[in-house]
Parts: sequence; C-alpha cells; structure tokens
Amino acid sequence: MNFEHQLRVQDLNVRYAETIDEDRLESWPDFFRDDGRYLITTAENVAQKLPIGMMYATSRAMLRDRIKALRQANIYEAQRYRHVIGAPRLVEAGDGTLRARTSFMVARIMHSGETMLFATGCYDDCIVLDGDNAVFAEKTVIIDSRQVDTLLAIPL
Amino acid sequence: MNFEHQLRVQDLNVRYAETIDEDRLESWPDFFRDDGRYLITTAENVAQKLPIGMMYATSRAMLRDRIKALRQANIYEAQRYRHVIGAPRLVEAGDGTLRARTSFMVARIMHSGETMLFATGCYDDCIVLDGDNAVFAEKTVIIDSRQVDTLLAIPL
Amino acid sequence: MNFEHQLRVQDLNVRYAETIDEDRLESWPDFFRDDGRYLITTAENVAQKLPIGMMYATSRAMLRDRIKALRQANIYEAQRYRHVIGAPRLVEAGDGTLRARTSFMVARIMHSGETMLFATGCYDDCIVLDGDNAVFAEKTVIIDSRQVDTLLAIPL
Amino acid sequence: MTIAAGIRAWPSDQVTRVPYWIYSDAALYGEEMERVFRGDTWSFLCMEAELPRPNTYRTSFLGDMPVVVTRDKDGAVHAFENRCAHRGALLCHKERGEAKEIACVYHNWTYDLCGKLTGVAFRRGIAGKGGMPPESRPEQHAPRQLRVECFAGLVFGTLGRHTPPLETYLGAQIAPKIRRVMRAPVRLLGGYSQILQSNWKLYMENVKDSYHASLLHMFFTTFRLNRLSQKGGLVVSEDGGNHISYSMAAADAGKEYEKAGMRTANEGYALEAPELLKSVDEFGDGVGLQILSVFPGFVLQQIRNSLAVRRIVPLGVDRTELVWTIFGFETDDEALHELRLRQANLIGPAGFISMEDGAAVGFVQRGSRGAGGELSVVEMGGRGIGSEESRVSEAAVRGFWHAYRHHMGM
Amino acid sequence: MTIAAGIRAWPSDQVTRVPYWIYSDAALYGEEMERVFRGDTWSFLCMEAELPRPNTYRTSFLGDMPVVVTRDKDGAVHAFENRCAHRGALLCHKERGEAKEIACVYHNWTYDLCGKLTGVAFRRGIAGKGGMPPESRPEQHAPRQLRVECFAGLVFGTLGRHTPPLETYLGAQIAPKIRRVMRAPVRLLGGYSQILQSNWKLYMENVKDSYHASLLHMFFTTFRLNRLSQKGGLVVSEDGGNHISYSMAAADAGKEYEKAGMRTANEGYALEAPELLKSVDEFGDGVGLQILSVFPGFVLQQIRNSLAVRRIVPLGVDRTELVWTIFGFETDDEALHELRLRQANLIGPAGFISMEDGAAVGFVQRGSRGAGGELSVVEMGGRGIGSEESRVSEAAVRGFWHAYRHHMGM
Amino acid sequence: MTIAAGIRAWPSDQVTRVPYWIYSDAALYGEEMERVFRGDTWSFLCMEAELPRPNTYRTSFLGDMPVVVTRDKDGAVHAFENRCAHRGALLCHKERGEAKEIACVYHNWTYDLCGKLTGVAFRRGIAGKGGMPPESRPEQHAPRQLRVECFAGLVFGTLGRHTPPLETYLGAQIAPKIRRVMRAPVRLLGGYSQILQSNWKLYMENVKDSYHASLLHMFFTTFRLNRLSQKGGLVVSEDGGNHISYSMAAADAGKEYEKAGMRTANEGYALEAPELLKSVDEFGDGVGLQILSVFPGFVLQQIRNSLAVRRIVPLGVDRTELVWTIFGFETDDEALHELRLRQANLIGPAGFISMEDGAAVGFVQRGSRGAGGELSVVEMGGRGIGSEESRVSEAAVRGFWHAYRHHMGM
Ligand code: FES
Ligand code: FES
Ligand code: FES
Ligand SMILES: [Fe+3]
Ligand SMILES: [Fe+3]
Ligand SMILES: [Fe+3]
Repeated sequence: MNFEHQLRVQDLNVRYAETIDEDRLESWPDFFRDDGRYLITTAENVAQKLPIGMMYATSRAMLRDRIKALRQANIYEAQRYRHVIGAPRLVEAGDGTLRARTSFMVARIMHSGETMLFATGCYDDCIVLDGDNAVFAEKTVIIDSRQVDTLLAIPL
Repeated sequence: MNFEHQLRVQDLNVRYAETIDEDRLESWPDFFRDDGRYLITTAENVAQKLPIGMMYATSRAMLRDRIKALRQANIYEAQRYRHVIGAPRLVEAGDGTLRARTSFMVARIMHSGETMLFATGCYDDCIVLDGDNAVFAEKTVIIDSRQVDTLLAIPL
Repeated sequence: MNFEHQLRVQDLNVRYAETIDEDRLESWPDFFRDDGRYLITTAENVAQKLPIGMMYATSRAMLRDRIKALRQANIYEAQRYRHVIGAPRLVEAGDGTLRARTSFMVARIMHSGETMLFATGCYDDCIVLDGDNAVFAEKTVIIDSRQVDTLLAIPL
Repeated sequence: MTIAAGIRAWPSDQVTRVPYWIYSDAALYGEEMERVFRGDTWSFLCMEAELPRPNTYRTSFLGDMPVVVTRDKDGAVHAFENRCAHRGALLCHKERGEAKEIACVYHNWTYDLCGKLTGVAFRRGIAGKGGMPPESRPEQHAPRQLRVECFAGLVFGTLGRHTPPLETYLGAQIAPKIRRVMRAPVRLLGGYSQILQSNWKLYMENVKDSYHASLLHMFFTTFRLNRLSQKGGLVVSEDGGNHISYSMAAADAGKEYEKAGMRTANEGYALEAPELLKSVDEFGDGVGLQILSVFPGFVLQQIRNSLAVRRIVPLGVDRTELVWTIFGFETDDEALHELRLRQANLIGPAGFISMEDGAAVGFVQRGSRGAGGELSVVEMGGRGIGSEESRVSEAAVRGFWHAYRHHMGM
Repeated sequence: MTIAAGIRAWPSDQVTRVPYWIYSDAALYGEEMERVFRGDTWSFLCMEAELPRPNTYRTSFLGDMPVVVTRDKDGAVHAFENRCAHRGALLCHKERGEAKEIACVYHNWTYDLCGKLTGVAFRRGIAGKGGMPPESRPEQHAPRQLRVECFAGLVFGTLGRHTPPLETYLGAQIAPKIRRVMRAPVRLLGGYSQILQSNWKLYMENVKDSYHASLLHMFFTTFRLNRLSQKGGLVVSEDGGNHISYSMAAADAGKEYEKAGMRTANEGYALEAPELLKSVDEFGDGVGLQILSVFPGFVLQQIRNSLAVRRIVPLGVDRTELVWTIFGFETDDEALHELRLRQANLIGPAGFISMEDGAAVGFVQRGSRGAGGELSVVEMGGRGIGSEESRVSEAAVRGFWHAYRHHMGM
Repeated sequence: MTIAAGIRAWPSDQVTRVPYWIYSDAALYGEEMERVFRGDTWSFLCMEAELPRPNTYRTSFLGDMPVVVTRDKDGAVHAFENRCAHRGALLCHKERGEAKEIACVYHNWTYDLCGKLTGVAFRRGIAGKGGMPPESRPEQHAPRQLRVECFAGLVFGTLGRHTPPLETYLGAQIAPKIRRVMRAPVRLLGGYSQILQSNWKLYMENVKDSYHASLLHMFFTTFRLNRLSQKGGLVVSEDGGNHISYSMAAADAGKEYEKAGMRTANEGYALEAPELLKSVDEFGDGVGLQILSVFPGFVLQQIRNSLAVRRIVPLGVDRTELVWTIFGFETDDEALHELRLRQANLIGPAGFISMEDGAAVGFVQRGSRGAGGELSVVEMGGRGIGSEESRVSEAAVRGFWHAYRHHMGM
C-alpha cells in the first residue's frame, strides 16, 4: 500500500468533514473538481440498482447553488453535524486518480443540544491528486438507512 | 513507533470491517489463521475473569460454520453493521506478531432503516505479519455493554 | 504535511483515550504538561465567546485533584466511556508545538449495560513534542451539545 | 358511526377551528388506527411496479398495522394482515421478495399468496401423538384479508366493510388526475423515507394546504415555480378527503409577493446552474405542478418532471414515517430520465422544496404543546370545503377535517 | 382475588385463545407488576454462588421493582426492596459488592444486611437543633422485606403474603428436575443479557412452547439435537405455571420432518468443525436437553452440557431484559469446562439456537400490532394443561395462561 | 381550586409523608403543567442580560409550553406563547436573536415584539380571489400573553389570572436575598444544561433539602465548605414555595461528622491545588453559600463566588432539563473573574458538588419504581414549614409540598 496516499486521503477526508462540521459550507464545493459529481443515496437504492438520489450535483456550480439555497432560501432549524470517519481503503486507478471507500458516522446536534446518530454509511470516492492538492472528481455518499430524520439540509 | 506496522494494521482493520459491513461474510474467516481464535465477550466478564463468550471459535473452520449457519439455518431479520474503528495501539511482541488494541463503535441498521448504536468496545488482537499478508492469530472482541439488543447474528 | 507528526499525534490521542476508557484515570494527568490547561466547554459558549467551562484546570495538580475527588469524594453510578477519535488536523506552530483539531464521539456505558452516545465534539489541542514524548500544553474539549445527561464525572 | 367513549367532542359544528389536542391525545390516536385506517377508507399500499412478477410480495402498512401485498402466480394482487393465524408472528419480515408460498418462521405454518392458511405443522401430531384436535379451526383466525383495488398502477387496500369502490371513493374530479400522471408503464427510480416528528395529520394538512406552498418554500417563489399568483386551482372531492392543487408552469411576472413584502420574495437571486430547473411539458397541458392527496394517507406528486408517490405510516401520536417512491416511465428517453434525476433535488428530505415541510410539521407539534385547549384557525378561502380557482385557500384542509370527523364519528 | 377495575376480561373460559391486547395494554402491564410479580409468586433473584462470601450483596429485580439480595455475616441470605426508607433512593447502585452495612448515599441513613434501618443521620439534630421528632417512626417505611428461599443453589424471593413454600410452589414433578441439574457446587462461567423488543409474556410463552423448538431452530433439527420425533416429554405443574420439556440425546433417524417437508429439514448440511456438538452425558440419564421454567420469570436450561439460568426483567409493556448466567460445576475437569465454553455458541443472543427466540418474540409483538381484538390459537396437544409424552403440544403455554389468569384474577 | 377528576388524593392532611406515585403518574404530570406551571405561579424565563438590546428575543419555557421573551424597541420586556395564531407553528425556532418583528415561517403571518398579530399573508387574497372572510378574527387566537415582571435582572412570567405581584409572591424574606446576590449589572459567563432522569419535583425537593447537602456532597464536608454544623439557617416563605438555605463561610472546627462517623467525613484529604477553593467575601456578609428557590422551578445559587441561575424544563413525567446560566458582574476585576471560572468546577453536571444531585434524583426515580403505594418520610426538623436556624431540617421540602398541594387543589 502507498502510505503517502493513505495519509493524504485521510487528511482530505478530515478537512472535508471539518469544513462541514464547522459550518464553513461556502468552502465545501472547493473540495470538488469543476465537473465534480456528488450524490447522496441509500444502500437500498444501490442494492436495487435504482439511480435516484437525495442530493445530486454534476458540477461545483450546483454545489454552490445548494449552499446558497441553504443560506438564503431554505428554512430549517439550526443544527450541526459531527463526522467521525474511518481510515480509507484505497485502490490506485493508475490514471493519477484514486478510488477510496471510507466508513463514516455522523451525529446531528440541534441548537437545543438534542443529539442523535443521524447517518451512517460509506463514501465511495474518486479522488484526483495533482501536486499537493487533492480533490473529489466523484463523491457518492451511500447512507445505510433509508430513513432520514426530519430533513437533510446540510451535505454529508 | 513503527509507522509501517501502524498503517498496515489500520488497513487490516479497515478491510476486516468492510468485509462485514458489506455482507461479504464468506470472506470473513480468511482474516484469521487456520488455528485462529475468535471470542466475543463482555467487559464485565473480562473484569470478573469469567471465561464465557457469546461467540467462541478456535479454528477458521468454526468461523466458516458460523457463517454457514447464518446463511442456511438461522432466522433473523435483515440487518447490516457499520463499523467505525479508531487507530490501533500496537505492541511489538518480537516474534513477528503484534498485539493491537483498537476501539470500535458499531451501528446496526435494520432493513427498515431503523439505526442504533449497537455495540461499542475494543478489539484485543494478536496479528501475524508475513510478507504482505496480515492475519489474526487471535481476536478478542470485548464489548463494553453486557446488553445485546434482540440478537447478535453477524460477527463484530 | 508531516507524516511523522500526524502519526505521533494520532498515537497520543489513542493512548489518551484508552487511558480514560480503561479507567486508568490516575495516569490521565500525565498526558499534560505541569502547567497544562484543560477546559471542557460547549460549542454554544465558544460561539458566544463566553468563558465558562464544565471542567477547568490550569495545572496537572488540579487534574490530579479532579481524579482524587472522583475516587474518594464524588458519588456517581459506575460507568465507562468509549472514545472513537478521528484523525487529527495539524498546524505546525513552528515553536516545536503543534496545534491539532480532532473530532470525537464518546459513548457512555452504564454498569447496567445501558449505552448512549454521550458526547460528540472536537479537541482543540496544543501539543508539545520533545524527543519521543508528546504532551498537551493545552487541551480544550468543545462538546457540540449544551446538554449533558445526568452528570459528567469522567473527563473527556 | 357512534361516538366512542373517551373520544373528546369536536369543539363546534365548523371545520374552521381545529383543537390542538387532536395532535397529541394518545387515546385518540388508537381510535384513529381503528376508525380511520382500518375503517371505511382506502389506503395506498404500494405501486404495482413493486410487484414486478407473479409470486412476488412486498410488505406495507394499513395505518400502524403491518400488511403483506402479493402478486399470485396468476398475476392477481392480494393484501392481508402480516400476522400469523397461530400466535401472531409477522409472516413476512422482509421489505420485498419472491415466494410461491409464505411460511411463518415461528412454527412453520404455511400460507398461499392470497393469505389462506394452507398448512399447520404436525397438525396431526407425530406418530399419532400430539397435534391439534380434529375439530380445531385455526383457519378462523387467519390474517384478515384486505379488499384490494389497483388503479392506474397504484395498489390500494381497505378493511372496511362499507368502503365504496375505489374510483367512487376517489371522486369524479380526482380519479382522472391520477390517470393524467400515471400515463405509461412505471419505471421505479428509487426511494427513501422521512421520519416526521409530528402527528400524521399534520403532514396530511400540510400537503392539502395550498396556501403555505409559496410562503414557506422560498425556492418555489423565488424561481416562480409556484406562486399563488400563478394560474392554477384547488379541487376538493365532495367528501372533502381528496384533493388536487395545481399551477401552470408559465411563470407569471406578477409582483404581488414583492408588493406584499413577503419574506419569500427574493429578487436578484439566481442559480449558477439553472439546468436544475430545466423541465419539459411531458403531460402536454402546461401544468407544472400537481399535488394530489387521497384520504387518509396518500400523496401523488408532479413537480415539473419529478414524479413520486408518498404514503404515511403513523409511528405514534407524535411520530410519522413518510415513505417516498420516485418514478418515471418505461418510455422515458435518456434526456427525460436525467431531468428526473436532477429534479429529485427538489423533493424528499433533502429537497430544496420539501425539506421544509419536515421542519414545519415539527414546529406545529412543538408549538402547540401546552395549547391543548386552544384552537387553530382554518379560514383562508372562507368556511367551505368546495373547489376553488384560488389557492389562497385552506379549503382542502377543511375538507380533510370534514372527512376526518365523518370517519371518527366526531 | 377480585377483578381490578380497568382490567379487560379474558375472552372465554378457555386458555386455547389468547387476546392480542394482552401484549400491548399499558395499564394491564402495571397491574401485572403488582399482581403477578409482587403477588403470591416466587421470582428467581440470583444464584447463591453470586453471593460467594458473608457480607456480600447483589442487586436484582422483582418484576420492575429493584431489590437487594444479601448474604449476612452469618451466611444467611436476605432480600429487600432497593429503596431507602427516607426518600426512596436506591440503596445499592452497583451490580454486586461487599458490605458490612449499607449506607444510602443521599442522606447517609444506614441499614444492616437484613434491610433493617439501623441509623438515621443526625436523627437528634446537631447541638440540640433540628433532627427528627422523638416520636417519628421512619422504621415503619423501611424497604419491604422479601420472603427468601434458597433451593439447590438458586435464590428465590416473594412479597406475597400467601405464597406457598417454594418447593410446594415448584411442584412435585419440577423440583427434582432442578435438583437434577444443580448436581454440584456451582462454578460461574459468566453472563450477559438480551434486550427483547417484546412484552415479557411472549418470552415466557416461547420458553414453554415445546412445539416451536425444532420448527424455528433449524440448527436443532438439522443436527438432530432436538426433534419432536425424538424421545422426550413435556411436564406441567398442576397450577400450570411451571414446566419442563426434555428430549433424549439419542439422535433419531426418523424422517418425519423430511416427509412433512419442513423448512427445518436440511440434509447434506454438515459442520466443518463438528467438535462444536461434542458432548458428554454428565447427568447419566441420557437426557440431552431439558428446559425448565417457573412462573412468572425463571428458566433453567440444560442443552447438552450448556447450563444456564435466565431471568426476565420487564422494562415496559413492549420491552424485556433477559439476563443470562452461565455456569458449570466446581467439579468440572478441563475437558468438560472446555465443552461448556464451546457449547456456549448454542445459546444467548448469538446462540446458533437461541438467537432466534429474540427475533420470534419481536415478530409477534409487531405482527399483532393492529390486531388487539383478535385471538391467537393455542390448541396443539388439545385444550388441557396436563403433562404429555408428546412435545407437539402447547400444554405448557396453556398452563402459563392458566396460572396468569389465576394471579391476575381474570 | 376544585379537585380534578382523575387526580389521586393526597394520603393525609400532613406534608410529612409523600406518596411515591407522585413522581410517576403520567396523567398527574399533565395536570401539573396546567395547574402549577400555567396556573397562578411565577416561572423564571431568563435573565434580563439575555436580552441585551432593544429588538432582541430569547426562547424559553413555561413548564413544557414554549414561550418567546422579547425586549421591544423601547426596551420593554414581553413574553408570549411561542405558537402562531394560525396553525400553531413555533414562531421562533432559535435560542436567541435580533428581530424588529417576528414572522412565522409556515405562512408568513407576522407579529410585533409584544406578540400582537400584525399581518396575515394575503388576508384579502390575490386579485380579489381567496383570502379570509372580512369578519374573521384570527387575532382572537393570538399566542397567549404572559404577565411579565423583571426583578433584580431576572425575568419572570405567569399565565395565571390571580397570581399576586412578583415581590409579594417571593415573600418579604426571600426578595431581599435575591437583591443581595444581584448586586450589580450582570456579566454572562456562559451556560449548559443537564438532563435529569427524574420527575421535575425530585430536583426541586433536592434543592430545598438542606439536610442532604453535607451528607451527599462529601466535597462540601471534607473541605468544610458547608457542614450542617456551620452557622447558617433555613428560611421558608409563608406559602412554603420559596426558600433560602445559607451558611457562613467561616469553617467550623466541629467534629460532629467525625463523631457521627459519617461517610462524608474524610480527614487527611487535601487538595494539591487548593487555589480551587480560594474565594472572596464579595457580598460583605460572610455568607459563603446561599441556595434560593422560587416555586415551581427557579433556583439562584451563590456558592462562594460561583453565581448561577437554574431553571427546570419538564420533559416528561420522568425527565427534566435543568438549564444553568452562570454569571458574574460587569464590575468584576480580572481576579474575581478568574475566581468565578475556577469555582465553576464546583457546579453543573461536572461540578465537584452538584454532579451528585444529578445522580441522586435519578436514584429516587428508580428506587421508588414499584413503590407507588408507599410513602416517603419528610420529618427532619419536625412537621412544620417554618424557617429554622438549623439546616438539619426538611422544612423547605415540606414547604414545597404545601405549595404544591395548594396549586394542584389536592
Ligand atoms: S406463530 Fe406462525 S406458525 Fe406459530
Ligand atoms: S433517601 Fe436515603 S437517606 Fe435520604
Ligand atoms: S402557522 Fe404560522 S402562519 Fe400559518
Ligand atoms: Fe410544502
Ligand atoms: Fe426457542
Ligand atoms: Fe445537592
């Protein structure tokens, strides 16, 4: 295994999660390539080969629109996430890209303090390394449960 | 500390957990040595030096029997796990084996989507490295709680 | 990024958490510098720039007093924690110290077996490396929720 | 229907005022399961497409009661209680599957796909010992059969003895609007569910509330996907229980919201990737949005090219699961298929539009805590439950309460 | 006993039909705690071996009521409510421990190991000020003492005034079967517990249900550990509450299951590591399996060489904790000890056999939701509650309901 | 007040015995929300300092009922139900904020900061269609206004029509002790909350129980921060509902605890970092500890230089949130500020002292399960509810029950 890639992807994941957990959502799209693909779906849909997602974007612009809507249009109760992410399992795709599968748990904390285990699942990522930088060409968030409590406003 | 061993054991744990979480249980026994020992017990039993376990196997064959029974004999509701595993703390045993202690949390996701924090605890492992390969000579799963919800069909 | 520092801090965190989770609390203060600062507060207080904490110590002696009180004075039901900790995000402060931010989830397991997701949050640490040793000059535990179930006896 | 002991009385003869205890009274909730969901009403169970072949089944719910929906070897659809005649174990504990017969796991009693008890393990004992007395009639306790009707690819079921035929129940104005959407063989695109922290009725009111749409959902208004000032209408079935609300896709240039200074008006807000809102008039009638509901718990949605059915499963007096099934048609080309996937961003728990309904119903559940004795006001569009040209109306919400009181005997 | 207001009536004079509301009525649950668990019944509290020395204690439950079980300095065993006479705090909040006296943490009132109030902090005040009036008698509110009897190393307790002596309560046929298993000084091997998502009665029925064993538990059947066709029997105590079901180890070659085409028959299924099933006839009577239960909540298990006691702790109308304690004997040699550890794979939440009971009881709890008014059928082996040679019988389940109705006054 | 149907009777005419069902009866809990929290009592809502400027608001609770507290543009403080007049949605779903007006998110109805309904979206419809009938009076259903009084920087509210003026309600002996602590403009230091696994009353009893302090909290005793033998006193308001308990800082050298052999006595126990206990006599009266409570749910605490207000929010019959707000004064110098931060180690869920109250109340909730019919003993210091020099007394606890019975009409 390539230890450097291992640690770089781990670092990418940590910074990605921190950006969300600390509500710096405006920077979240920057973790993706211009034509980055982002999909949130369920293990059940994946198992049945059904394509629908809860969030689906095919460009960084669409990700920025998502955040803009959250900030300016959508109504939802103040809440934050806390990601805890496992170590990634990497497969070198050769073409300078890496495929990574990574398990996560996300707790959701309401402004009132109420906390729940909100989502568990795995990231199925395609990562592009160039130089010191690493971005997602594709990120598929496969949540284990088909149930979402109340709403899913903040990306996972 | 030996960074290479650190990362290799971490990778072993990730692949081990992924095999379970993605329901590739037939491959699970392959993470053990032929005479591998697997025990699931509780912190309370360990503290009281009581030997009983919930699952106990002294060979890979017994692990294969476990999976076979799950697939062919046992009745239980469709469910999956999601492991999130901490970094291992390693002790070099010298004789080419490593002792590793690793914290874990496991969420259980029912087919209905119902999710719960199913088990927490630590792995107390004895790992044999030969060449690129790493397998468990012993794996003791010490769960923190003496309570198990409904049943424990899938190994931890 | 500095891979060695990454792994050393990860190892520090693992040993720190294990010391708590295995109830070796008498050794817990040794993870701090003599004049180590330890604070547990909430994200809400931090966001409002309010200084109060739930635990606050400005020396290792105060940490030892905390443990001594837990052992000899305070009444609370037998309970244990299980930490699962993400990878740290490091910033080299230059002066031989590191700043690290690390996400955690802590489950609390009562002697009865009852388990709950007790706390989530992040560690905001200032770590001093000298030689093989690494200790906390400062550790701020920022819990995401303002709510604590029943009591917070054991440090996080 | 007689008034049950222990059901509180409706505070007036009107449906313009609703008492808040209706959302939090646990005893009432139990009565609702009996009188509404297991009474003379039709509940949506699943889509026919979820039973793709003979000898398939899917589990669902009639209120809080588990049911099995099957397609037998001849293709006929059946539904029955998911409860064994013997000791009451779930007969099917999977979401869906293939089966020629159903065997209860507990004692291996077997059923055919009509829910008929076909086998009792060791009924005659073993070697002449044990087993059931010859005169025993366990069949008398077989899972209750639901009356089932399939309409335009949707499977409905009822336990009520006096439930009218489905099409009559839907009403002459609603049934065609279901057919309108279900225009071709269905292609399932997937699904998920949303746990609402509220009483089930709050969600059904929300769906029938054409007044809230463009006030709560800024996304609607901002992009003029749906404004009350757009041409459209509100249709309520005679019994009040079923409704559609629709609006024409043609964006209006009206400034009513801006004049009224609504929070929901938001000039100079634009999408960087407007393709999200690209859509086609697949129904050829210019209707851009049609929300349709059938009492007590079914919703059929067309938001541009995003099509879905939603069904509610009450989980308790203050918890409800909303199950979404998103679909297109076998006839969709790649372009339309991709449109549907992209527009899925509008709906579901993460939908630019519908996420807010999840928040809103919870806000009412919590906001009305402590207000059991107070009344809410349902007077937009007057006091009637009739159809209206205007959607600045709560007529469909009043219709819901009209139907509710009828079934509850309140 | 008189019938309590608000307890629903039993639907007939038979125990061959059981109403489903019995598993979900919250008010009834409260009555059960009083009438069954705190009534004239014996509850298993712990093993004597869990009180290894004088001045030790262990906490347990009488239904949902917390109790303390102690062994005093003279070795006598006592049990009393785990509730302080003063304001009701738990007296012991640890699972087990050593203590010469018990001090409540709240105000430091003290008790001896018989549960007698021995000290009231500052009863006479300080410097003549404060404290209790001389005539106060806090002793009158001391934790209620349980009557305790130890039988074959098992500690039972009761609050009932008219509970017969334990051995009488067990019955002439059951008591010896307890002695049979408890053949030597106990060596504790460990324990764990299982949270059942069901009413407590569903688990007790499951245990008494000799009919299900080989139909639900394929592992039993496949390896012919227990088939209804094997020689064995079912014994029910006169009052119906207690039972044993047993079968001889000698594998039968019968083909009844195969003939009947049971799901549980599975030829050509073999273990790679058959040592799992290796066992010895330690009781010298060829009985390979004996399940014994005592009303309301005790189970003693012998499955080959796997020995355990189980007790239920009701956690609510639809939740139950099942506490397992696995044991062997001081006299075990290494080989037998290892057999017990290996056979532990058969039992508990992960047991090849018993994991399924955890699933089954939950299936009934959920399957019968919505069927409150329906009846389940308990007619295998006829209508009686007597002992039988055949285990194709639900006689012990009927016995349970017979005893239940008696204690509930239903 | 008349006795409500379904409220059980108090077992005697005394308050020296308290029935355990009072902590677990769900129906009673509902009545308490009405009669106690929404009755003729004052509930603490927040500190004035939490409304720092005009046009700010903070959400709070009156029992389990959500309320909004506001400071209007002129600086006046108002409080009203956090429930929209229309369909009952929460009006404010944030903890705190700035606002000139409040708009409900559901249909955009608007309110001024007095809670007056000021706007109904599209009340007259659009283009003459829809909207409300002219004669509609939604204003009649506006969120209920609380009567508000600010006292020494504390905001209290009531819904009761006959609640006496706040200062009268507090009583002549209690009011000055609030002023004593609130000696200067408040500087907020932060807060957190504690989820208590018990009925709300158990926490209020705990606070009023001067007897437990030095027996449960060894830290108090060991460091002689508070011993019953220290000079101090207990003051109970005439109606019994409010109290203070105080003790002088001067450490006594008494040996009563040692003589009585209390667990809480612990010679030779010392702190390595005694600065934790360093404190100054900021109030100039030598009082080191003053615990003050106001019926039903307010606590003001001075433990040396650690100052906090606590309010309870009942979450259910056996769950309570305790919200802590810790403060100092604008006039604090750095040294005093640092003292307060350090002494915060004594309080809250992690407090060397108060963590144990979280455990204790839970112990009673669980210890008394199964003891519904039993009585607890409240006889320390006699049977009265009057003030006492001695804190070896439960007079304030009896006072609580006296007030409780009055408001509950029991
Ligand atoms: S419960 Fe289904 S066969 Fe017995
Ligand atoms: S409650 Fe036990 S001493 Fe007061
Ligand atoms: S509920 Fe507030 S405006 Fe409708
Ligand atoms: Fe909506
Ligand atoms: Fe069984
Ligand atoms: Fe206290």
